[in-house]
Parts: sequence; structure tokens; C-alpha cells
Amino acid sequence: MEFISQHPVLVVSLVKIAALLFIVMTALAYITWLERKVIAHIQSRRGPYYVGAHGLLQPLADGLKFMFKEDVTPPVSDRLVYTLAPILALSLALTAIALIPFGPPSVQVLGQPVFIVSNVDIGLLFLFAITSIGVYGVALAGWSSNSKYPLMGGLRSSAQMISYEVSLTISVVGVLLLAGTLNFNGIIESQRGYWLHFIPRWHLIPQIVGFLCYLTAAVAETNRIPFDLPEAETELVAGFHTEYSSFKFAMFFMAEYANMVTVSCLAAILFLGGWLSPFPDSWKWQLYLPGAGLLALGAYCAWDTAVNMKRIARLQLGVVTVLAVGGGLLCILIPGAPEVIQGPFWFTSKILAILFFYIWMRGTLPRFRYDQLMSFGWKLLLPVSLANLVVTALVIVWPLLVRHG
Amino acid sequence: MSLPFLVFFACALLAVVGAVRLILAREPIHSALALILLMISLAVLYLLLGAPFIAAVQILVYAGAIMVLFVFVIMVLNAGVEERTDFSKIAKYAGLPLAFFLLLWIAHWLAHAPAGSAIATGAGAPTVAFSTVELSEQLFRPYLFPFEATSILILIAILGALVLARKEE
Amino acid sequence: MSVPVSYYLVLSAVLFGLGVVAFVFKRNVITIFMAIELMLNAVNLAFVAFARAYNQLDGLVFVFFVIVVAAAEAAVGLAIVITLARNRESLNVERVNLLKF
Amino acid sequence: MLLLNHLWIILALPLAGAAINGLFGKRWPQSAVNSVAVGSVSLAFLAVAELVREFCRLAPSQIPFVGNYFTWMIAGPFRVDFSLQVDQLTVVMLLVVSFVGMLIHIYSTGYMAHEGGYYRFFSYLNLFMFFMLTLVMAANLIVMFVGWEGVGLCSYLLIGFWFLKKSAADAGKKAFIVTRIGDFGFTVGILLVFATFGSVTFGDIFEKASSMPAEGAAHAGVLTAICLLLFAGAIGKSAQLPLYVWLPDAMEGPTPVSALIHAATMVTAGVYMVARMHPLFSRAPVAMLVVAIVGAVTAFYSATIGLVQTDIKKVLAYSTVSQLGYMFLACGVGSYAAGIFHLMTHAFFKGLLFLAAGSVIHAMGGEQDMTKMGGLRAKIPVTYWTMLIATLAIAGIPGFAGFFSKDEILEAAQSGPHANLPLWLLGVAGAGLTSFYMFRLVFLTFFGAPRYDEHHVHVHESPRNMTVPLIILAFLSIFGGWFAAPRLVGGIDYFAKFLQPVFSAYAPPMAEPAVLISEPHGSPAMDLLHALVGWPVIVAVLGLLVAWWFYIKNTDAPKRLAQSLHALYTLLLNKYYVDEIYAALIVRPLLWISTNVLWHVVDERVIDGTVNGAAGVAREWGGQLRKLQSGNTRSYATWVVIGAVGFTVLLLVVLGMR
Repeated sequence: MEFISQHPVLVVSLVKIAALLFIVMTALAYITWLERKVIAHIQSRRGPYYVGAHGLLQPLADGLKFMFKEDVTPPVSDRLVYTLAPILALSLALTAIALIPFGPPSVQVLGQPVFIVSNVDIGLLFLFAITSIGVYGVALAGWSSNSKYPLMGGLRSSAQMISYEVSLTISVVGVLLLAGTLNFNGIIESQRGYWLHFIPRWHLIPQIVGFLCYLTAAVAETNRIPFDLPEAETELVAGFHTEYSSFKFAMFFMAEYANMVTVSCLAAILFLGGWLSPFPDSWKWQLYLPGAGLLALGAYCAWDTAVNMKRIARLQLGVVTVLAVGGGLLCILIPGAPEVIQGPFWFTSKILAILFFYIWMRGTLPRFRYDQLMSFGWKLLLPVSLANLVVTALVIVWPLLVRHG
Repeated sequence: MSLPFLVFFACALLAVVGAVRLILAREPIHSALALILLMISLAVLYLLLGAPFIAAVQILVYAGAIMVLFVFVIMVLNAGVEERTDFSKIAKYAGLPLAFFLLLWIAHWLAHAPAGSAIATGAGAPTVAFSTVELSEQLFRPYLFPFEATSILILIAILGALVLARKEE
Repeated sequence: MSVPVSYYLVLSAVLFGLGVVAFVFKRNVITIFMAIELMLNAVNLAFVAFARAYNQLDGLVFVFFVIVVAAAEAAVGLAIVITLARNRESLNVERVNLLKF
Repeated sequence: MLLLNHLWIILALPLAGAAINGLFGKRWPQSAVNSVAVGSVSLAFLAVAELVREFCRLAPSQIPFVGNYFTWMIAGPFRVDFSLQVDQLTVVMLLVVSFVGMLIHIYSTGYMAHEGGYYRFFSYLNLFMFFMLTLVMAANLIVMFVGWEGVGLCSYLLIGFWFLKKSAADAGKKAFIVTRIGDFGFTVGILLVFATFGSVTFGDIFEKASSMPAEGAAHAGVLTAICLLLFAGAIGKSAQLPLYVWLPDAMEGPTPVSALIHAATMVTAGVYMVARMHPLFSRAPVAMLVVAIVGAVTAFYSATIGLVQTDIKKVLAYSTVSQLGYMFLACGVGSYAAGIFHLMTHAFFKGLLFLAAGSVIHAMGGEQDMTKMGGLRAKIPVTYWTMLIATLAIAGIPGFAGFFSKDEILEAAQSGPHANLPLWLLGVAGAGLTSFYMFRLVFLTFFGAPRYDEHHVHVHESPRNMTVPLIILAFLSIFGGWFAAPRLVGGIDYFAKFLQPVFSAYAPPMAEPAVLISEPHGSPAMDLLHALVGWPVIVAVLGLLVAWWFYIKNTDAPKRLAQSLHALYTLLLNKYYVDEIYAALIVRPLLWISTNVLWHVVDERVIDGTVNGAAGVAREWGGQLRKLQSGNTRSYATWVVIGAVGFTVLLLVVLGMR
């Protein structure tokens, strides 16, 4: 007991981790739902529809299904590694999120910032460190399955990840040069302020090239279309997780989405000003934006419930309506709540935007060929990001050069 | 038993286990994994020593790049279980004992470090961490030349690797 | 109360010794490389520990360089391993004994 | 003052010539090599001329003029500068060396025209000039020694110029080794000089020496030792008894070499050195006496050998030895000026004789045996006349150069401060013999009936570039001695006067300077008469007549005489068996020792044994260590570990670094 009192950090952190895990997990689940929906609409389908209103309970169902399916482990596989791989993948993916600040550090409880699990001085470096280990999940999975397709998939993905990690990192360095720090909050703070009083000073604008490079590399890092060769169904059945089933497969699945979230968060932090609002502080009405949004959602749900829903679905959507309206009212009426909610609100909205962009790409773009992938990564992406870095460095150093001759 | 000690011994244990596994494992992959485990625990120790930057680099470069390379190569070559040939006599009767002797000697020597000497006094978490800024100052001012030299070294290594691994048609 | 530096040094020595043993007793070229990496790591730990002991950054700088060199060494070494495996269909150093009188 | 401030130019010119010819001459046409060689030496001569002009402008206080160029070596108190100096003596030597050298270069372009290794020859010749000039211009003993050894080297190279001919190669080696014996003395002498005076620079030495008392015969001391040691060097270099044996053999070299090195310049280095060191010699009467005796004896002795030689060049060689003897005699009796004077005139007429002999040999197609010549007078007139003049000069016939110098020497020996009657007698006898064998040479060569096959040998006069030098030298052989002419009529010896400041500068108080004015005999006419009918002249004429009687009047007389005095004749013919004696006494024992002790024991057993033993041990160890090279990487690793542990133990336990 006294041990705990000695180390409040631990307690608070544990609480925060638990909360974050819960939120993220659900979020992941519903991101899958979102993806399916969006793609369905892109392809003019309806997508999940029957499990709950608008298929809202679909993720739940999937989760249960994964739980209760038989967990097949190929007898020829290397058991230890075979089981280790998915754990590694998911745990690392989730660990990375622990470094993300979802809101300003100023919001504190027990002297500990609420919206960030660990505010590391060199957070970015750590993030990259963790993601860089993420490769093992895939590689080991491919190797330990001890079968051809997974091996190929594992090789491919590890090669691909190594290759694109380089340009990913380099494309970020430009931002670092501008921000002058590796700390996320620092980076975000460095984007505070406005050009011409209304254009936010996000690194997106000076680092547009870097941003594009980053997005591309990120997509490749997360093995998503158009870079999803490791699990290219047409070529490799399902790539590295061909042999995996039930919950282990689910873990890979979640890991992938967790990674998506991570890179989106990173993009938001580095280029889009993190939890900063795009509008000048002077515009007070933005404080009520989150609440208003929720209320609007509630209103829509109410109308939908009233008009389209039948029997049970009515109940379900009704619950959603109540939650939305209640949440909205809380966000507006509780004193101080609007300020507190600002950061997370903007941050999540930015993340959602980027995720939507991901899904959108998946819906539209075809898949690369492997050699194309490699040559693109090494011969186009890397040089461009390098050039971006060099130019940025020059621009930053130029005044010094001029001053000191 | 305060936290730093707890962390230290945990990591130390992990590291030693990793090293031993590296030796005993017959699958190269297992050895690699053991080594990765060791490296990560070392990274934590670096954190404990207040060198977060080095810790990050340790994971990023060692675990994240070098070991990935190892694993990758192992997979490419599909390196199977290593066959046990008999030890070379010298290794068995001279190398092993000597190595352990060396080990014990140094350990003993360090463990009985004269009290008050720099290495006997406490270090790590409570004291302030090395600032990354100062480190970079060091790296780019007094150690600039070696730094550049290493960059050249890396370049040459890349070229060498290309030349060596190229399939000769 | 924090951990004495000498503890770290002992650990480093132990790891180094194990690295040596691995280096001497492993047969797989790749594993032997890993043994080398292990030794380097042990040395790094010692470096950092000393840096802490004397509160000097140079130790860290050296670690930095060691890591860089290790990276280069790994790249070249693994390239060699690949060619080796390609030419001799074996990773066993026992089989690689052309360098003989 | 250009050259006085840049004395090194005079040295640089021939050195450059040697370098250029030696490096590039091989591919060049003869004309190019000629122009480089002759050009460099001619320029050197012009430089000397300019130097003399500037020298004459100097105030007496500035003489000797020393030019110090760089510090060569410093070892504690031992300091050697590369410094050159100019005084009257140097000037004389420079003029002689550079002028005669130039003439001989020109002559060689004709004489060597058909020889292989043309560029090599001229490269050596230029190199010789360089060293000779260094020798005469040196301002300290070490630099002088450099020149001294350098000329020795060039002499060796040139004697063995036709190194494919064994006799030539051997002669070269002989010259080198024999002179080395003398040089050993010279070296020790230099060391002793430094030990005594703490310096090797002439100026310092003489300053210190002049403050030392002269060492009488009773208490011969360090000065005597020094002088004797240095004189040993001179003996070797100038082919005096007992080390003269190399010079006759040196005739194996090309004739121009004999003329330049073994008549005009190098062999006179000894005389020059003695004259240069006169302040020491003047204070060591014993040494002086030795010098004089060696000189006189050599003069007579080698003249006797010259009587019976049939090889034209051998005769000249022995006559050279004997003339050098005269020079030393002069130095020995304290009349250095006379010695140098004779050195100069000798350079002229002996150089001329050799060149003329060369011309004869050239004409005869390589024949050197006088018994196979004869009657060449009409066929090669220029050679004949020039050679005749030279003969008259060396024989000391009044009016010719040799007369004045030799007369001075003999007079100094007869009535000089260190007069010594036995030596004078030897000298006079030598003069007679000289005159005899020289005219014998001339008569055998140019008079009487041809004794060669006229169908095979097509006698022809030499080309212009050979005859012109002959003529010039002939001119000098006549008038080269007339500086001293006034002395005969009680006037001034301008040559001696010119050199007087040098020899009187450090002269010991007791000994008055060298003879300037002969003691009056009354009227100049009487003096002249007295000089003209002096013993030297008489014996010279006698020699001439005897030679005429033997070789023109009744030509079978020599044989009869040879039979009647058979023992003596063979003795002379075999040069007193000196070479054989040396061989028996010195060479064979040396050879035996070096073969049986140094070679078979020391070299084969000890040295080779050591080396091979070391190699064998290394091989053995290697054979053992080789087994470590198992090709097994892990065993290598093990060794590394063992090494590491060893070092740790060393650090922790042995050195106790804790």
C-alpha cells in the first residue's frame, strides 16, 4: 500500500492505461464497422446492416465469433513463436498509442495529465522505436507458420516495412527541424498561432511534401491497400496470417487497425496541429461545437428511429439517440466541460478524417506489384523525402548563414 | 526494495535469460528472439540510467533494424536447426573455463569496488536524465568528425553489402 | 536510493562473458554474428554505466558510435553470410574452413 | 665579384655535366655528349679565369678568401662546413687543373670517338673534374678528403673503363686498394689533426700550429706524427715508394685518362696537399726529411726502371713517378714553390707526352710496344714535334719549362735552407736517367727504320681535335716555365713571388721563406752561365748523347749491354720484382687469411651459421604454429578469448590495476 502511495505515477498511469485500452478497443471495433460501411457505400452497397440498426452490433458479433471459434495451431509450426507473434503485434501496436497525447497536458488530475499516458521527452523517437519492432509480429508469424504462403508474406511484409520505415522517419524529420523537439506536446505547441490571423500554423503547410510522403509511407507501414501485399489474397491467400485462426487472427486484425490509428494520430500531431483547434481562440462559439455535433447526431438518430426503424432496432437506435443527446447536453451544460473537451474533440475529428482518407483509398486504388512497390519506395519516396528534408534544413539554417557570413 | 532495484533486477534477469537462451537455442530464430529480448531489457536499463535517447536508439536501431535484418536473413536462407558437431578441444578445455574465469574475475572485482568510488555510488533514476540536447551538442561539436566518419562508414557498408550480396550472373 | 553503477558493470561483464561463450560455441554463422552483437551490447551497457558514474556524456556518444558501427558490421556481415550460404549451401562455420594452411 | 661570392659555380658546372651525361647521354649522339662534357669543362675554365681576374682585385688582407656554403655536420665540438677557399696556391692549381682538363676533354673527343660507352667515359671525366676542383678549393680537411676520395673513385672507374678486359679491371682494383692503404694514413692523420687542433679548417689549424714550436729531430712530437700520416696519404695518391706500384698498371686505362689523372692532376694531389699543409710540415723537420728522402729515392729508383721498359706508356708512367719524386723532394727541402712550379710544368709536358703517346698509339692502331715502332717522324709530324718539345722540357734542356722548375728544385736541394747533398746527388742522377730514357723513347719511336708491318698498319696523323691540344700544350711546355727565367740572371722568380704570401704566412720564425733570389755569383751573365752549365744541364745533355749513341748510332749496343749486364737488366725489366715481393709478403698471406679464416670460418660458420640457424628456428616454430591455422573460425575465436583473458590477468594481477 505504502509502495503505491510512494509512486502515484504508477497508480494514475495504470488507471489511464485501463481506460485507454477500453476506449481504443471499442474504437478499433467500430473503425472496422466504419470501414465496411464506407467501402460498401463507395461500391454502392449497404454493408453490414442486419446485426443491430445499421449493423451497429456487427463488431460485437465478430468479436464473439472470434472468441468462440476453434484455435487451430498447425502441428508443424514453431509453437512458441507462433503464439508469440500475434501477441507481439497487438501489444506493440497498443503500446504505441500510450505515447499519444489526446489533449493538452494542462488538464490534470492528481498532478498527472489526463489525456496522455506517458509524456516522454523524446516521445516521437520512442514511438518509432516501438513501431519498428512491430515488424516482428508479421515476420515471425510468417516464419513460424512453417508453410509457404505465410513465409512469403512474412518476407514481403518485413522487407516492405523496413524499406518504408526509412522514408517514413525521414519525412518526419522535416517537422522535427521546424518544431525543434521530439516531445509531442512540444511539437503541437510549436504549431500554435495563425498566419493572417486565421490560417493555423500547422506544419502541414510548409511540410506539404513531407506530409504526402508520410501518408504514403504510413499506408505502406500498415500494410494497407494499395500496399497490402503481405496479405494479398490473390497471390498469397492471406499472407502471413494464412494459418492463423480465431482469436490470434483477431489480434492481428486489431493490431492492423491499431497501427492505422497510431499513424493517423502521428499524422495529426505532426502535421495537423494535434489537439489544437483550427479556429482562432477568439471564436468562442467553437467551445460548443462538440456538444452541438452530438446533439445533431442525436437529432438525426431520433428522426431515423422514428421513421425507418422497426421493433428491436428502434430500441437500439433509441439508446444511441439518448447517449448522443445526453452526451451533447453534458458537454454544453457542465461548467468547464467545453474547454476540457476541446482538445480531444479536435484530435479525434482529425484522426477520423485521416482514417476516412485511408478507407477511401482502399476503396478506390488498385494494388501495386511487388517490384513496383520496392522501386517506388526506394527510388521515388526516399529521394523525395530526403530532398524535402534537405530543403527544410537549408531554409531553417539560411538566416544563420546569412547572419554569420 | 525500491522501484529502481526492482526494475534493475527484473531487466538484468531478462537480459541474462536472453543471453543464455541465445546460447542454448538451436533454432537461429529463437536465438534472435532471445537477443531481442536482451536488447529491449537493456533499453529499459538505459532508461533507468537516465539515458532515454540511447534507450530509444537502442531499440530503434538494434532491435528495430539490425535484428530485423538478422531475422530477415534467417528467413531468406531458411536456416534450419544447427547441427551439433563436437566442440573443438581448445574451445572446450581452454576457452570455456577461461571465459568464465574472466567473467568471475571482473564481476568479483567490480562487486568489491572501493566504497565511495564513482562506480560504487548510486546512479540512475533519481538523478536527472542526460538531456538529448546536450548529447547532440557533444555529437555535433567535439565529435563532429567521428560522426561524419561514421556516416561515410555506413555508406561504404551499404555499398559493400550490395556488392557482396549481388547475384553474380 | 538508486542502483549502484557497479551492479550494471557486473551485469555487463556477465553478458559479455556469455557473448564470448556464444561466440566460441555456436556453429551457425548468423548466431555467431548475434554473439558479436551481444558483446557489443554488453560493452554499451558498461559505457552508459560509466557515463552515469562520471556524469559525462562522452560515454553515450561512444555508445552511439558503437551502435552505428554495429549496424554497418551487421549489413556487411549478413551480406557475406548470404553469399556464403549461396556458395557452400551451409551456414556451419565448421564447413567454412578454406582459410587453412 | 660574381664568382668569388659563388665559388660553388666552378664545382657545379662539371658536376652538372657528369649528371646530364650519365643520366641521358646513353641515347644521345656523340656530338651532344661532346658539347655537354667539353662545354661544361670549358665553362668551368672560363669561370676560373673570371675568378682569377676577381682574385687579383682582392686586398692581401682578404686572402685566403673563404666561402662558407652550408654546415655539413655537427657532432659536439666536431663541426664541418662545406666551405671553399681561394688563395694563390688554389689559383695555380685551379688554372692547371681546369685548363689541362679542358684540353684533355677536347683531345678525348677525338681519341675515344670509336669507343663504346662514350657517354660513360665523359660522365666519369666530368665527375673527376668536379672532385679534383673540390680537392683544390677545399677550405678544410674533410671537404678536401671528399675530393681526395672522389678522384680516387673516378681513377678507379676510368682505369677499369674497359672493364671487360680483366687486366684493366684488376688494374683499377689495384689502384683503388693500394691508394686506400695511403688513405688510411690520411684519415688517421685528419683525426689526429682534429684531436690536436680541435678543428679541421685550414685557417684554424694553421693559426694554432703557428703558435706551436717547431719540433726538432730530437723531440719529434704530434706534428711529426700528423705530417707523416698525411704524407702516407700523399704517398698512396702520388705513387711514391713504396706504394707506386699501382700507377704503371693504371696505364690500362684510356690514354687521355693517363694524361689527365695519372700525370697532370690527381697524382699531384699529394704534392698539393703537402704544400697546403706546409705550416705543419715546416715545423716537423723529421717529416720534412722523410718527404725529401722518399721523393729523391723515388725519383732515382723509378727512373732506373724507366730505362728498360718497352711499353711507351709504361715508360711515361715511371717517369711520372720519378717526376713526382722531384716534387716531393722540393717540398722536403722546404721549397714548396719549386714543388708547385714543377707540378705545373710537369702537368704541361707530361700531359703533352701522354697525349702525344696516345696520338702515336692511335696512329699505330693500338700498338704500344716501342720495339714495334720506329721511323714515324715523317708520318706524324705534329705528334713528333710536340713530343720532342715535351721530351726536351722534361729532360731539363735549358729554355724549356722543365728546365726552370727542375733546376729550382735541385738548387733548393743543393743550397736551400734544408739542403741535403745525398738527395741532391740522387736528384741529379735521376735527371740524367730521365733525359736518357725519354730520348730513348723518342728515338725508338720516331727515328730509325720502321719495325712494323707497313701493309697492316696504316699510320695516319690524328684528327684536328687531337693535334690542337698537343700544340697548345707544346707551347706551354716551352714558355710555361719562363716566369722563373729572370731568376737565372739574378732577377725575381715571379712564380715563387706569386705564391710567396701563401708559404710565408705561417712560416716558422727560424726558416726563412722559400728561395726568391739565388745567392749572387757576381754579375747576371755569370749567374746565367752558372745556371746553364749547372750539373742538371750537364747530366741531361749526357743522357741525350748516350741515348743517341745507343739507339741511333749503333742500334745493337743495347742488346749487348743487356747480355753483359744480364742480371741487372732483368732486374730492371721486372721492376725489381717489387710486385712479386708485395705479392709474396702481403697479398698472399692476406688472401690466405681471408680465405681460410674470414671466409671459411667467420663467414661460413659464424655468420651464415647464425643466419641459417635463425631461419631454421623460425621455420621450425612456423611449422608448429601453422597447426593453429586450422581454418576453424571458432578455434580462432578461442585464441582471441585466451588472449583477452591473458591481458585482463596481466592488468589486474600482474600490474595490479584495480
